[in-house]
Amino acid sequence: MKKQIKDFVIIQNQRVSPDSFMLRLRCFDPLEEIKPGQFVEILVNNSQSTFLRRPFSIHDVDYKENIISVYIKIVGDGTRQLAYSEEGDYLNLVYPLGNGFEILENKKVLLVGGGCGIAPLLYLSKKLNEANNEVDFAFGGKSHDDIFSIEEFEQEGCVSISTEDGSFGEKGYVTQSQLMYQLEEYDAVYTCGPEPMMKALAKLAAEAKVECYVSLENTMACGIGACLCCVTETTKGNKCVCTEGPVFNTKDLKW
Amino acid sequence: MKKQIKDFVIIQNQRVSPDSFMLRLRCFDPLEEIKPGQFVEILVNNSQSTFLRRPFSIHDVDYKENIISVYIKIVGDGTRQLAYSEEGDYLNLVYPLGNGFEILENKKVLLVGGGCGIAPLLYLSKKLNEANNEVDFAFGGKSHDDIFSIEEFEQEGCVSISTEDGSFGEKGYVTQSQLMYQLEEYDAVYTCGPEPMMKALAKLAAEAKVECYVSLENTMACGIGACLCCVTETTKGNKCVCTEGPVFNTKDLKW
Amino acid sequence: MVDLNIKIKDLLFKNPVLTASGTFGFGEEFADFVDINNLGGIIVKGTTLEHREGNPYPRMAETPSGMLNAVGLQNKGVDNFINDIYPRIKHYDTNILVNVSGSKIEDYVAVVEKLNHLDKIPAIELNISCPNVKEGGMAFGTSCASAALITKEVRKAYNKIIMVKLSPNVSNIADIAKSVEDEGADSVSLINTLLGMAIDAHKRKPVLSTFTGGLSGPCIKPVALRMVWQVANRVKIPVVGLGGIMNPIDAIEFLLAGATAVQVGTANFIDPQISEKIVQGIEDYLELHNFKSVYDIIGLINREK
Amino acid sequence: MVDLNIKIKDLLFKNPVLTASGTFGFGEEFADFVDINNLGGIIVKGTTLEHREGNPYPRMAETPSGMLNAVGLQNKGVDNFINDIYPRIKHYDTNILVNVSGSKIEDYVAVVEKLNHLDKIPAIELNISCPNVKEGGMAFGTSCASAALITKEVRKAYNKIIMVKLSPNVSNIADIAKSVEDEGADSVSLINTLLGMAIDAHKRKPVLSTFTGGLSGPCIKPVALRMVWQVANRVKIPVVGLGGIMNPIDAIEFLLAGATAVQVGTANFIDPQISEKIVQGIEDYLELHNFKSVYDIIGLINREK
Ligand SMILES: Cc1cc2nc3c(=O)[nH]c(=O)nc-3n(C[C@H](O)[C@H](O)[C@H](O)COP(=O)(O)OP(=O)(O)OC[C@H]3O[C@@H](n4cnc5c(N)ncnc54)[C@H](O)[C@@H]3O)c2cc1C
Ligand SMILES: Cc1cc2nc3c(=O)[nH]c(=O)nc-3n(C[C@H](O)[C@H](O)[C@H](O)COP(=O)(O)OP(=O)(O)OC[C@H]3O[C@@H](n4cnc5c(N)ncnc54)[C@H](O)[C@@H]3O)c2cc1C
Ligand SMILES: Cc1cc2nc3c(=O)[nH]c(=O)nc-3n(C[C@H](O)[C@H](O)[C@H](O)COP(=O)(O)O)c2cc1C
Ligand SMILES: Cc1cc2nc3c(=O)[nH]c(=O)nc-3n(C[C@H](O)[C@H](O)[C@H](O)COP(=O)(O)O)c2cc1C
Ligand code: FES
Ligand code: FES
Repeated sequence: MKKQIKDFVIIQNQRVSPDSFMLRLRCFDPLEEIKPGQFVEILVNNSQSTFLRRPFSIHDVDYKENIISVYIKIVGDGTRQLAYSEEGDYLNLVYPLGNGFEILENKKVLLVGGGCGIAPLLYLSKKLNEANNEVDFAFGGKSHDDIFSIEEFEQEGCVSISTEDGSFGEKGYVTQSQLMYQLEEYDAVYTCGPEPMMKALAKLAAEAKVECYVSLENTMACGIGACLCCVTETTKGNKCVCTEGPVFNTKDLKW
Repeated sequence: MKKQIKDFVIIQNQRVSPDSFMLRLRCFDPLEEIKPGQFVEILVNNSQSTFLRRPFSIHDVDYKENIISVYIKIVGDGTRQLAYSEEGDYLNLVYPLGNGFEILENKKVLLVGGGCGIAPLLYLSKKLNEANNEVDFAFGGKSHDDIFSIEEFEQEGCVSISTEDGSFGEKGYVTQSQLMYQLEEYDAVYTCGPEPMMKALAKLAAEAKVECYVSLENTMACGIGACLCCVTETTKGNKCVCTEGPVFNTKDLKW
Repeated sequence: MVDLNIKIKDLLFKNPVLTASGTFGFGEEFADFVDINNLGGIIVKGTTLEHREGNPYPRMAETPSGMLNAVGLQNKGVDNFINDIYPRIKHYDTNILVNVSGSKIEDYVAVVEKLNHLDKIPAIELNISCPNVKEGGMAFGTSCASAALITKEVRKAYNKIIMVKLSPNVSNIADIAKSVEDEGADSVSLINTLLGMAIDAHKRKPVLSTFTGGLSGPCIKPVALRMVWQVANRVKIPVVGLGGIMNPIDAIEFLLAGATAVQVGTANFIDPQISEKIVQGIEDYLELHNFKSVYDIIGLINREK
Repeated sequence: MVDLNIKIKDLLFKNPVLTASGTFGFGEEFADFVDINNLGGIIVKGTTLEHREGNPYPRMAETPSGMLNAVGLQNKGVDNFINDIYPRIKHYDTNILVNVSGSKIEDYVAVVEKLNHLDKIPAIELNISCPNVKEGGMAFGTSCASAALITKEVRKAYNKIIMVKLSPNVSNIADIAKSVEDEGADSVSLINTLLGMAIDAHKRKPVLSTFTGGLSGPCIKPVALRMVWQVANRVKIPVVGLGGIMNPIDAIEFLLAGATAVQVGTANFIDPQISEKIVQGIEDYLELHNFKSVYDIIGLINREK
């Protein structure tokens, strides 16, 4: 699909936890096919300190209603200002960006998400199920507040949860959870979350000889491969996370 | 009264015309005495291009309810953003600023306002009436849209109106209106509006040998006499409009 | 009908809007958003003799009304440009300029010698102002003598249009502009980024891997306008102005200050369609105010003084 | 309890927060908003030998995240300061510094000779960086030789603390800092404003009566931080950092970059209470992160490199 720049209208802004919310954004034109793992760059209106667009993963896509869902955690001025946006407001998006996840077929896969890294995994799991894979989820967060859309995820596969404070699921890091001892059972692991989590998981996956796809969240200026600000080191030199990623096979990364 | 910095709550934001609105702002503490002609500096939230505070005249004061009214014409990003503000929002004000108008006693005075320069004349007229003056008003604007609060003004004195397009009152500039031929009848003229209007009026008043007080609207950075950006040339050198004005007797100005 | 054409020496630009090096890739990155053929020109990413990996991540910091970058001239080298990229982009019906960078004068010369032969590259932009590399880069652009010397050597080796891109990190940019004009530069473009730094107070570390980086965006516009005005009043060759242009009005300010053309940089990141919108906006402005040609407003603030 | 004290030579400041010259009047203008006695110091408006009217209105233009001013050293002269203002402000329990400006070295010397005798003025800030006057001003601050010369002459005439305020409109600010250090400056403060310009595209005229003016506010913070870091790594005398400090975190960034103290300028216009809030914010930060003294974070980004 060609990259687009378009105004979307907010049809829902729902608080998910004290510091996160879900935006449902409707496009006026029919949405063309979006790949799981792709992201959008949102222009933040009316924030004095926010100059650049802000990148967010596509959480879910509803082609019938032309709706994209985006989960946003409030971490600074840009996300705070977006949190104030109201139903009926317009947001300007550049999308769909990035390569997206590779969709295997007829495999058993584990999707591991940490914090807002859980976001891209819903639409991914739907596409994986369509391609006849067996999907399991392992989610981690600091507390219950970081875990969201569980009902939707449970329709796509079996979900296990870890939280650092034990307020939901197992207590501890997701990379220390039960599932990590059975990685060999999977054909591939897909993950998105904080870098330390992804690095730990990449190591476990390598030990278990399982393919591991990670979605990186390097800071970006342009999101379309023009500025070369978002690079990550790979075995083939620096690559742009915004166009040659955000998804990489960990064996290509210099981790 | 000491200068203050305080949050006010918006209790009303009323459209007056397609490009102007009236804000009624309530202070949580009792308002101390404000002089007519004084102004406030409002911090504009959430406007990317507005860095400095914006000065506005005090249109009216309600000491019982602790309410200040401010009339705002939309001319740029700062005023546009303020126009979006809603009842219940807070605005941060530095106030009351400037010297204010001198209040004569037992005199006959003419108050001439052009466009948003009409704003400070309501509270001024109330104070003049309290001091037993006879007050007449002459207002000018491009069109009917520029004239506001007429009912309130009519309670304070006799109002005559000129508009450039003739959509309200006499057609033409206020400085060409009937009243200008009778300036000798007044002991003083008080005026606020576009500089060309005030200069023309100052000339007429000088010819008629009537005291003329003008309220200037030089661009400001600080509003409290610290930056020396807002100066006007006077017979005694450059003076700060924000502290030594905004009101000047025209005989002191190098006009 | 308004005449948007401008000329640098004998090179015609269909309008005065170019895209700034390092902010527009090779044009291709924007093909989904802009009709490249409607631009006055594009200036491709800084190109060096050899392949370069640039600086380590993080390379970017957002700042008030701007950003810092420390990309450090990541590029695949001039041969890759000639063999891989040029064939893909040469069909564009606009002027394609190559931004030439390096650490040593010999390297610059070697690069321009290779570019001489490319039919569809009518001009180079000589980057003597990159603040993000250890050697060369900005160093050439901060003294009159070194700026003159490199211009002289490149002039000998390159027979098409040379635009020299000046550094704003200097005491007197007009003197430097004059010294490159004297050595045969056909145009100067300014400004490159201001050297800046960002610090993360929570981590107590610099944000960029290189500590310092180049500041761009609207925050630098006042400095850029001032320098363009100073330089335009000093040299006779056309001045190309840039720095913080976000919309048509900003671009017009540069023309009024004395620039013959403008470049749009960081703004492309925020609105990938902005370069084309600026062409349109300039046309609209000229029409609205009854100017016949871009040249009618170039340097107008001086003439009306 | 956190120790907020800092020292410049033998002069103690109760905390590292001063207010910048030209942005805080004589302190009195802020008396309704701030308890002046809680500040580390105040630096009063640029003072010259003779009374000056400054530049014509308009003197101010708002810019992205900042402003330009072209006040041009309007002040009533040093005698008026000594006779009228000093008696009114000398009771403040904080360090009052006079910012000294002029067109000729003799004038600077004449001013400081008069200030020598004022008990409650323990230091001067030597302004060799004002971009808004035709003669002198910034010219002194843009070459090592002239900066050294003026420092040397003033040093002979003034026997208390000299802080030299540096111009950012130079190629190498660290060299200039070094040359004033070598001539006996006790401290350097930086940065003064960047020279900029604003144009009104609708009127097709410059906004300022003087065309150019000095840029201040958050837009210049990245440049200021970079320069403070460069200078702090070059000189041994304490560096006072300023440029776009709007809140405690900004101030802490300057300390981390190597500044021993900071000045708050344009921010005073937007929040007249901000200087005192920054004192409090620095204290809170140090406490939160278990630092005992301001000195624990000065230059920390280098130490953790
Ligand atoms: C491809 C991609 C997909 C993303 N998807 C999501 C998503 O689905 N939901 C979501 O909530 N967030 C997502 N993010 C992160 C999101 O973009 C940032 O949280 C957001 O830009 C912060 O903006 P702000 O203005 O609120 O914070 P800022 O004020 O810009 O920053 C606040 C703090 O967060 C840090 N920070 C900001 N951006 C990043 C980053 N990219 N990596 C690490 N630290 C950062 C800053 O250093 C600062 O300390 C994604 C990022 C990328 C690159
Ligand atoms: C003492 C004082 C009292 C004022 N009282 C009122 C009032 O009661 N109601 C009201 O609507 N306005 C009043 N103004 C004017 C008001 O402050 C400006 O209209 C406002 O600051 C514009 O902000 P902005 O961000 O919308 O426009 P900007 O984007 O800042 O400016 C838009 C355009 O207006 C011009 N402009 C802005 N400010 C001024 C100015 N002060 N003088 C001339 N041109 C200017 C700019 O040059 C620009 O062309 C007053 C100004 C002063 C100094
Ligand atoms: C990410 C980035 C990369 C850049 N790379 C180059 C470059 O390779 N060569 C060059 O001459 N200028 C480079 N620049 C500078 C821009 O071309 C331009 O001079 C500067 O950004 C100021 O303009 P702006 O404010 O419109 O962006 C780069 C700027 C940015 C932001
Ligand atoms: C209106 C105004 C007047 C100034 N006057 C002086 C002055 O008289 N002497 C001086 O050394 N600096 C003067 N400055 C510069 C400031 O002291 C300071 O160096 C500069 O504004 C950068 O800091 P800031 O971004 O925090 O404002 C002035 C700045 C402004 C905005
Ligand atoms: S964000 Fe610009 S290249 Fe990736
Ligand atoms: S606005 Fe600063 S002195 Fe008047």
